[in-house]
Amino acid sequence: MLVSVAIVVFLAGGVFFTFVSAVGVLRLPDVYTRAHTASQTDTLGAGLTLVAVALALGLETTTIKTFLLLIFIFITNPTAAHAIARAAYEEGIEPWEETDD
Amino acid sequence: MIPTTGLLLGAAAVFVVLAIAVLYRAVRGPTTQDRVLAINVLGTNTVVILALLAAALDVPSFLDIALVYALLNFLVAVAISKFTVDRGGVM
Amino acid sequence: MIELLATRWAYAVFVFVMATGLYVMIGSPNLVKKVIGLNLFQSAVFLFFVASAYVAGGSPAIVPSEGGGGPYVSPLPHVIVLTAIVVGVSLTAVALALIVRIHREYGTLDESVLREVTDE
Amino acid sequence: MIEYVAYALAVFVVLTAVATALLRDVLAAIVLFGAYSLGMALLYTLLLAPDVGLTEAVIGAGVTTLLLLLTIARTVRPSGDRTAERVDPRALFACGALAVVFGLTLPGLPAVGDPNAPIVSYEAVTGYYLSNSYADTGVENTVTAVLAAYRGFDTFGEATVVFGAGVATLVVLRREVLT
Repeated sequence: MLVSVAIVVFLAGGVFFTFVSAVGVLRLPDVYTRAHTASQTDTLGAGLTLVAVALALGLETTTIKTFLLLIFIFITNPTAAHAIARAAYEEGIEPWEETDD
Repeated sequence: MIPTTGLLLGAAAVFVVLAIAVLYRAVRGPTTQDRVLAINVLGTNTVVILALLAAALDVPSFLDIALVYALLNFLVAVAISKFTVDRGGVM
Repeated sequence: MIELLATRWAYAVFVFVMATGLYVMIGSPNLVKKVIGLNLFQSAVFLFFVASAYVAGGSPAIVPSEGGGGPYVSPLPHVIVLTAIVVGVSLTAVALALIVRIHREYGTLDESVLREVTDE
Repeated sequence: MIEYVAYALAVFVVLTAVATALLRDVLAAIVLFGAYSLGMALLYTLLLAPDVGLTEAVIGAGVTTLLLLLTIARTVRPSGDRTAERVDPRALFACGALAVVFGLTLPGLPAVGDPNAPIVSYEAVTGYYLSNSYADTGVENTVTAVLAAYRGFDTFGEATVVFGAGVATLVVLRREVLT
């Protein structure tokens, strides 16, 4: 029972943070702010959901793969966001400022 | 008892809907980097959907595919970033 | 109509994406876009094969050594699709190599411009 | 419940396909084609074909995208002011006619997941492979058993095709692309 409640809580948290990330990617003004929301909230959303999946699978050898996935996403997602933001900077895209709408 | 399987599948459906929403940014742009970023978010969503399906349908081999996806997602994002910049050096 | 789409959704997606791929191959003037259209067409056909092998409530075709279990999805369309995917990427590689070569010779990838250049 | 995931994925795949077709910037089309491949591989996995899903992810979203990017890096990409491609009415008519003809066959096909569909219920073929593959080849995964043992020569021919494609690519490019 406790495990079920924990699964529900983690799933709700994961869906919420992914929703925030989707809204951020859709609504924020330029690529740098979008990279910020994508790397932070998306990593958190994916992480919480994967914890829920690991709890749902229970104590098995395959659950190790879920934790590998978790660690992998925690490392690669911010790195990819950094690479994208760096590429945008090298392309010469100016950061958004409050004055230009 | 809380129906865990239904919840996991429902969460997977929500994630697909969010992926469709993020697709707007991938189509709209305006820059290539925006599109790559949207595809990166989509890829992370894909990994999570696969993990949810693995738990809901009780097919643990889907987790292997999720691992390959996670690798590939990172690779494609870095590769496109590198190819679009002339001077290289995105890392 | 709705009922037909609900039960045969994978085949409907197949028809739509296949038509889209064919449209890109015919309608787009850019040669690289044509190759992308070819890939769209291909994966739509793969979806048809995979959907025809699917059994609702089944499991993947991994039969434990002591037998039993099931129902299983049919493994044979999967085998054909695996072969076709690998052949398809070879095709894409050769097509893209030809495109790079065409660009080096004529300096353009636009279909109509290419036709004018080669007619001279 | 699972059919809602499937419907949402189907919508995703259709939207990405249309966006790929209509975007004028080739780089954007390639990026969206990568998203389309991801969705398609997810759909294959949902239809219980994990081997096909894995191959499509690696080859469709990985190798094909990288090949297209390499081509773009070596050639031009049209940079117009318009985002969307101009629609060609004649091509649209031809493809619409094809879609209508194929769409008319939909009622004749068995429903997706129907256990009585001939392709899954025909015991002499599918049933034979499912019940005998472990005894014949010692492999639990029937897809692998058929691919590598029952139809080994076919897979050998496939390897020959890949080798031929590699040779043809090198001949066409005269080894310059690898530098």
